[in-house]
Amino acid sequence: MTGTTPFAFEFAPAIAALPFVSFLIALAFGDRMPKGGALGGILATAGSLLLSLWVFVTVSGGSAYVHDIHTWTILDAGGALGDVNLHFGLLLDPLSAMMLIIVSLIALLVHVFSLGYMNDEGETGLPRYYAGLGLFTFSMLSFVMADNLLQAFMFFELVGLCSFLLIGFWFREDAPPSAAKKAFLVTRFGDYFFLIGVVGIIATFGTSRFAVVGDAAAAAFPVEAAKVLGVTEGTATAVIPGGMDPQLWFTILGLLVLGGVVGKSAQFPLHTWLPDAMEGPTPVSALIHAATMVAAGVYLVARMYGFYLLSPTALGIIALVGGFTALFAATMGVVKKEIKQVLAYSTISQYGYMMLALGAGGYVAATFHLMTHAFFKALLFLGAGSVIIAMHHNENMWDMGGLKEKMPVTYYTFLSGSLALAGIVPFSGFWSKDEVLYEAFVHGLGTAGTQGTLLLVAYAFGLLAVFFTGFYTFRMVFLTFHGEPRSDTAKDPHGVRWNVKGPLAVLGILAAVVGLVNMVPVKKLTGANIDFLHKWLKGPEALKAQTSVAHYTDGDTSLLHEGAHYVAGTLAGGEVGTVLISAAVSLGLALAGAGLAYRLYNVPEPVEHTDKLGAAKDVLYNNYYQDEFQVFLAERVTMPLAKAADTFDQSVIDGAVNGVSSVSLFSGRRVKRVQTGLVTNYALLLTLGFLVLLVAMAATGGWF
Amino acid sequence: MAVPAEYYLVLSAGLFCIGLAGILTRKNALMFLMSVELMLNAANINFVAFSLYWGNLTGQTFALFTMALAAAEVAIGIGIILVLYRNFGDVDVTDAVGMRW
Amino acid sequence: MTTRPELRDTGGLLPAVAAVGLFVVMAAVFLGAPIGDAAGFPQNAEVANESIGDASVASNASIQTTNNGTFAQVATASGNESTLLTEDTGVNATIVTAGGSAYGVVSEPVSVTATIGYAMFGLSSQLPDELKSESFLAVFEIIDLVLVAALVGAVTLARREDLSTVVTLFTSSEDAAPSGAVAADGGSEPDVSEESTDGGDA
Amino acid sequence: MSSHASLFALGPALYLAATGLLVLVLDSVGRTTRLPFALGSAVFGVAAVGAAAVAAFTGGTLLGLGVGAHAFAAMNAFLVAFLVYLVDPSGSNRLLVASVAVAGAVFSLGNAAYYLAYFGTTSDAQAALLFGDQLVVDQMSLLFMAIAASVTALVALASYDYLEGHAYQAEYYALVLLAATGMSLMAAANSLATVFVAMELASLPSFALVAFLKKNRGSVEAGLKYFLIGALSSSFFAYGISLVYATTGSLQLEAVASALSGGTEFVGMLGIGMLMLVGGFAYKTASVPFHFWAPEAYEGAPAPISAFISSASKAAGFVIAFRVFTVAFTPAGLFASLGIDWVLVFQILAVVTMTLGNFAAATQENVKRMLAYSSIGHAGYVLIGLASLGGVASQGDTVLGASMMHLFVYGFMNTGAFLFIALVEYWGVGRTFEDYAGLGRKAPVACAAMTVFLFSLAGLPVGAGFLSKYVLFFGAVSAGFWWLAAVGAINSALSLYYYTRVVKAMWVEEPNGELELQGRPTGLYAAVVAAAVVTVLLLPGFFPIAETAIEAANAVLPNAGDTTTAFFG
Repeated sequence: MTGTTPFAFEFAPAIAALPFVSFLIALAFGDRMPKGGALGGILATAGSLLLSLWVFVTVSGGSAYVHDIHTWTILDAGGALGDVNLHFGLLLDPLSAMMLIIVSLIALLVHVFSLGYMNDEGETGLPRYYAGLGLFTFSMLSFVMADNLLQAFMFFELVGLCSFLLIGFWFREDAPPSAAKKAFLVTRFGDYFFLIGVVGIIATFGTSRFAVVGDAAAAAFPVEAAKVLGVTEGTATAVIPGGMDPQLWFTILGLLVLGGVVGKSAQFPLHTWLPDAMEGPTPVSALIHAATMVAAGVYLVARMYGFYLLSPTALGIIALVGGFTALFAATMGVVKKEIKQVLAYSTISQYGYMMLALGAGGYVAATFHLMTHAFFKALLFLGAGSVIIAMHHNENMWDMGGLKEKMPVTYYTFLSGSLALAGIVPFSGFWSKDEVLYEAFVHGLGTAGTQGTLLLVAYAFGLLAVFFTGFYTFRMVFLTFHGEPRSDTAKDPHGVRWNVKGPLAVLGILAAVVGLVNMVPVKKLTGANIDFLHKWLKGPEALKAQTSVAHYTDGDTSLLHEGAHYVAGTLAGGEVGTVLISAAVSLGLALAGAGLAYRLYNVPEPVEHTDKLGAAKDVLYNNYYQDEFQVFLAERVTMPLAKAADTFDQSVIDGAVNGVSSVSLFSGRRVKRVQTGLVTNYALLLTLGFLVLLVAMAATGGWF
Repeated sequence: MAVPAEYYLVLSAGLFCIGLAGILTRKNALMFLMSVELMLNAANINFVAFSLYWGNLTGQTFALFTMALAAAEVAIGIGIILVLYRNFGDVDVTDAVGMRW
Repeated sequence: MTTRPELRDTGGLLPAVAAVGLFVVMAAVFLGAPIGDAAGFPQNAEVANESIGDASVASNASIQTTNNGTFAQVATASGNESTLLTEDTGVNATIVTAGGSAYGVVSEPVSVTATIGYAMFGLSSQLPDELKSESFLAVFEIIDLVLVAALVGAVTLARREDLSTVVTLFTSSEDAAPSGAVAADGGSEPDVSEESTDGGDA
Repeated sequence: MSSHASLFALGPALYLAATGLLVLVLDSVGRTTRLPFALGSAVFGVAAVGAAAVAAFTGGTLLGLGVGAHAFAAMNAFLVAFLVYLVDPSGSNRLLVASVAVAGAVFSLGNAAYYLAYFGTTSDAQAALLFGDQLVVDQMSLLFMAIAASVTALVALASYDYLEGHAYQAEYYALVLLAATGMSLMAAANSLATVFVAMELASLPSFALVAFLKKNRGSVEAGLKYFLIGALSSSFFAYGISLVYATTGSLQLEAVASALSGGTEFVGMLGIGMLMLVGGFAYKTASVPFHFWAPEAYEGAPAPISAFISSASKAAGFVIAFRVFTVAFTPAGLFASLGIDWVLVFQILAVVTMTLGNFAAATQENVKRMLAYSSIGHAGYVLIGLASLGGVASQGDTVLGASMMHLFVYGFMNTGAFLFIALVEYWGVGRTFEDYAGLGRKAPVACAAMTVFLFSLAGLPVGAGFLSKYVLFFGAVSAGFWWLAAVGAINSALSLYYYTRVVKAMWVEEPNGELELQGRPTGLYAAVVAAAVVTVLLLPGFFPIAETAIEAANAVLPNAGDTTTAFFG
């Protein structure tokens, strides 16, 4: 780092610390405070938001910040692996600065909304709730700022813990604790791989830093990996086990870390926890799905994107998993009855898009979609929360209808979010989703061989999912807000107050306009330099020398070609033509889906057309029997194996262990009998022991 | 004519083992102390004899200190034997067998 | 008071085996060691050594003692040349030749006792070259502390207290049944009430 | 100290000694009627010192210095005898005496830490050779002086409450401090002469301290056994020294090494001598077959004294073993080729010691005695440091350093565990595992501390015992002795069993009958909690200790490579 540290960065730790303080306060004094600790949380997240904005402004001034708070050296100098230093540090660059704003803003809005959803509804246990929110926000903000993988892992785990606590908030009921356990265990399953990956990366590179500090004084693993592969110049020290091909080893490491991502970001096949997680309070769902836990996985891939870019195989897998998840989840969303269930599957589907973008080399596209999705999905969840308040906590869409007139603020904001989600121009979702698909398309076209084919397949999945997205989104909108009320509560819904409408309004506007920060198609068509996000994430030149950000943002130049071997291709009409075709196809599909929904459900008395799907509906409704399959795996495969192992353990291992311990204790009892208590015997035994040693030594050493 | 050094060694070894035998067979704590003195003095014989053998005074000087140490050891020993006597009514080292195994 | 030599342990042979065995091993080793003649202590130590000329002058040289000291005097054609050997008088001085030169050498008897004293106090500058010793000043000081400790310890242990003072908190041996169980840490066997003051006798 | 060796380098030991004497003086001057006697004997003693000094510096032929020297020592002893005589057994000034003792130990610790920091930060720092090379102050000395001083401080702190209502308080602290002086000097001893007398200085007060509860049969029996085995062992040790002297004509360690550098004709004599030296070390460190005193002495002694001799005294025994065998009898390969394979001896002792200690501990019913046996087991672990020296030479510093690290950590965790026993004895709870049942609910803080100690002793990562044991076994493996590490690991697993029994009793089991704890002994609590805090803090703060220990090992090992070793693979 050169020069003096900008003032804002000195305060950066406070961004995470403030919610932590609110957590402590809510925990300790929450029951004695008005609103059960909500005000503290609101103040803290508002503070975090302000500081994040300050950091954002400072970063846009051209500085980045990598700072070690504490270093713990484990390997001695000159050791076989070089220095291994474990850090606690901060990394503030455009990516994290942007993410900080998203997280703190949504956390703030969720806190405010919770006043309406929790306090006004007379929930008990509010201090626990707000403490959980505070800790959750703290964990996510710390995760975002982590400058190395180990630290990221720790907060990743903490995020998981918080989700467990909050999903299971209503622990006295049956479903929430079970959902919380499921969320915890399924994501933990992925985290095992992640942990192995972290250890592997540290063992390989001696560091798990994301970014280089200063003049390469401390190495960063993506940079080192690039040097090892010869993608960038320089000598690197890395220990590859067993003389393995570095490329293969890095792919393995990347996929191990990806295990954690797949779990947290609810990608196939570890997505099953997420729909169940709807058992948590709705504001928590908004937080989890929009800004924290689920986003953490995608953010992690983006954070260490320089590393993934070195492995075409890993990228291909990411793209395929993402594309498949996008389609897969979208089809399931089509038949759900509960409003939050639809949103849950749409979340899975949308994160699939982000993964698709990352796999297709669209770093900016993925980040862009992460941002827009954060806003419109938070909006949709909060809107759903508002509806649920109105419906006295009945979530079944078939009991709703006609709410449009009763709650206009909710309706119009929800509509804004829905348009964004469906990807209708000019709402934010259109721009980001279009860019995702565009990246996949052009790289699929241009890249030769299996890689290209893989990307095109993933693109096809994603494209198809656009149609389903449009359909289920508007099916939800029409069923909820249009037509005639289908139940008594829908005729006379419960009112909501400012604390619900406020956040909705903010997010509604954001969902509509935030896409304008990165209108790439418009740029391509008109040549206007309006791809602000691209510029922002690329950062100024000075910054590239400081951090390894260069590795991400030079995506369409060096690393994307050298590492991932991606080449952009175009259709017949050149770049402009390709852009137009891509945008037109995706918009057309979205409109087609929405139109179908309009036809089927925007009627006074909608019926469950999904019944016409017959057996397919059952399959979809039961989530392709995913849960059943996993239960089957658990009961029929794992259990017998476990039982066999248990039998083996009980009889053979335990037998051996017990045998050893019995022998130990028995011989222990024997051994201690030597200690007769008679000091003369001690002297004798001592002398004899000495004599035996002496004679043995004399005999072997030839002393005579 | 000087006495060969190995004779001193055998003498000291004998003295050492006599002391050792005393420790191994005597039950009287005072006898125990005396036997320890014998063993320490066996070491002193070596020191003095090899002081002459090597022609330096290190051994002789150290032998003096060993004697002083022996005196200190006896002082503590007598103290412990006194409390032993007060507690067990005897100076028999084989009486104190309250702790074992 | 036990004075009998026998061991309570019935296996009476083992101690003998141990002691005699050790002696046999040690004696065998010692007698097999190739120990040569002792270097011995020097009788005299050289305190001065002055060259007085070629070896040829030795026949003409003699030791002279005046009030000013001891001299080696060489009678030459031009007269007597005197070389001061030492300012002391009444020392043991001789003329020796070695390596083609003649020397006047003064030596004095080495006192082993005095040298031990020097060694004890680490006065290595006082030690004669012929009879070296390691410095024992550190050992001396440590022994000093050892004696202090031994005295403190011995007096502490040996002293008898008046039973009316605080030490009544102790389990008194006079009160305890001679065959009573031993409470190792001052704790008690549960059934012996006198020994019920527990740990640390507090 | 880089160039000028001064007496100040011995500061840690001198502080302890001076405090020990000060405690005695303070205790007597408090009584006005006896003040004249005290002052008189002080003057008398000073005069004796002066006379001896005059004799020393005037050449001394007139006085006959052999006599003068004895007079000097005798006068000094006489002085103290007077002081001791004047001491009132009821000991009124408990707080003063205890505070002075703690302060002295803390000063000593600070001094040692200061010099350690000096060594750590000065690149050209040289070891200070004092008193004609008879004492040496280097990093290893200072590290072990720090161990001795910190254990002494904890023990003195805890003794304040433990000794409530006891006579001879001043003598108690003086003996503890003088023994600690002996241990510090053992750390600095650079000649078999100083090794021997320093060892006696550590031993003799310990004998008296173990028997300190004069009217408690257990304590007296423990003192007797400790003394008898100690006297026998020191005879072995003295005889061993005499044989080494017979072989080499020197006592000073470097001189012994240079005399042996070309081999020796007296292999058998040297072999017996070295084996007897091993015996002396084995006694001091409670290693097989000279360990027999240990279970009884630790069980019978007042619990703070058990802590003291099982931690500090053991560490001191190891430091002289390290010093003697790495400085005088080195390189190990030379002696193996001579036919005196001392590395093999230590390997045998290590395996037998850790196995016997842990196996015997596993079957104990008395917690204090269990800790006593576990302490023997730990001596076995530490012996790995010497037992692995014959292997890969460049790894020697890691494994020897690891032994020092373990002793350092052990100084806190084992002391803490025994001080917890002291606390329990103070409350009058019984001694068996059953008696500890339910203690966790009555005294959660102390029991939490005890849990930390026990798990750290077992090698679980709640305390630094985990890291030191890990480095030790890792070092043994990298030195080529994987089987030593394997035996150690098996024994550690076994040790977890009996340590867990205590934890289980404290936290899980229901108390049988009423469990009432009388009083909150501040000093004992402070000592236990302090030891626990340090044990835990050494886990993140382990690196400086490891670095110091490895540098210390590097300084005494001639063959250790320049490469400091990676001890985390």
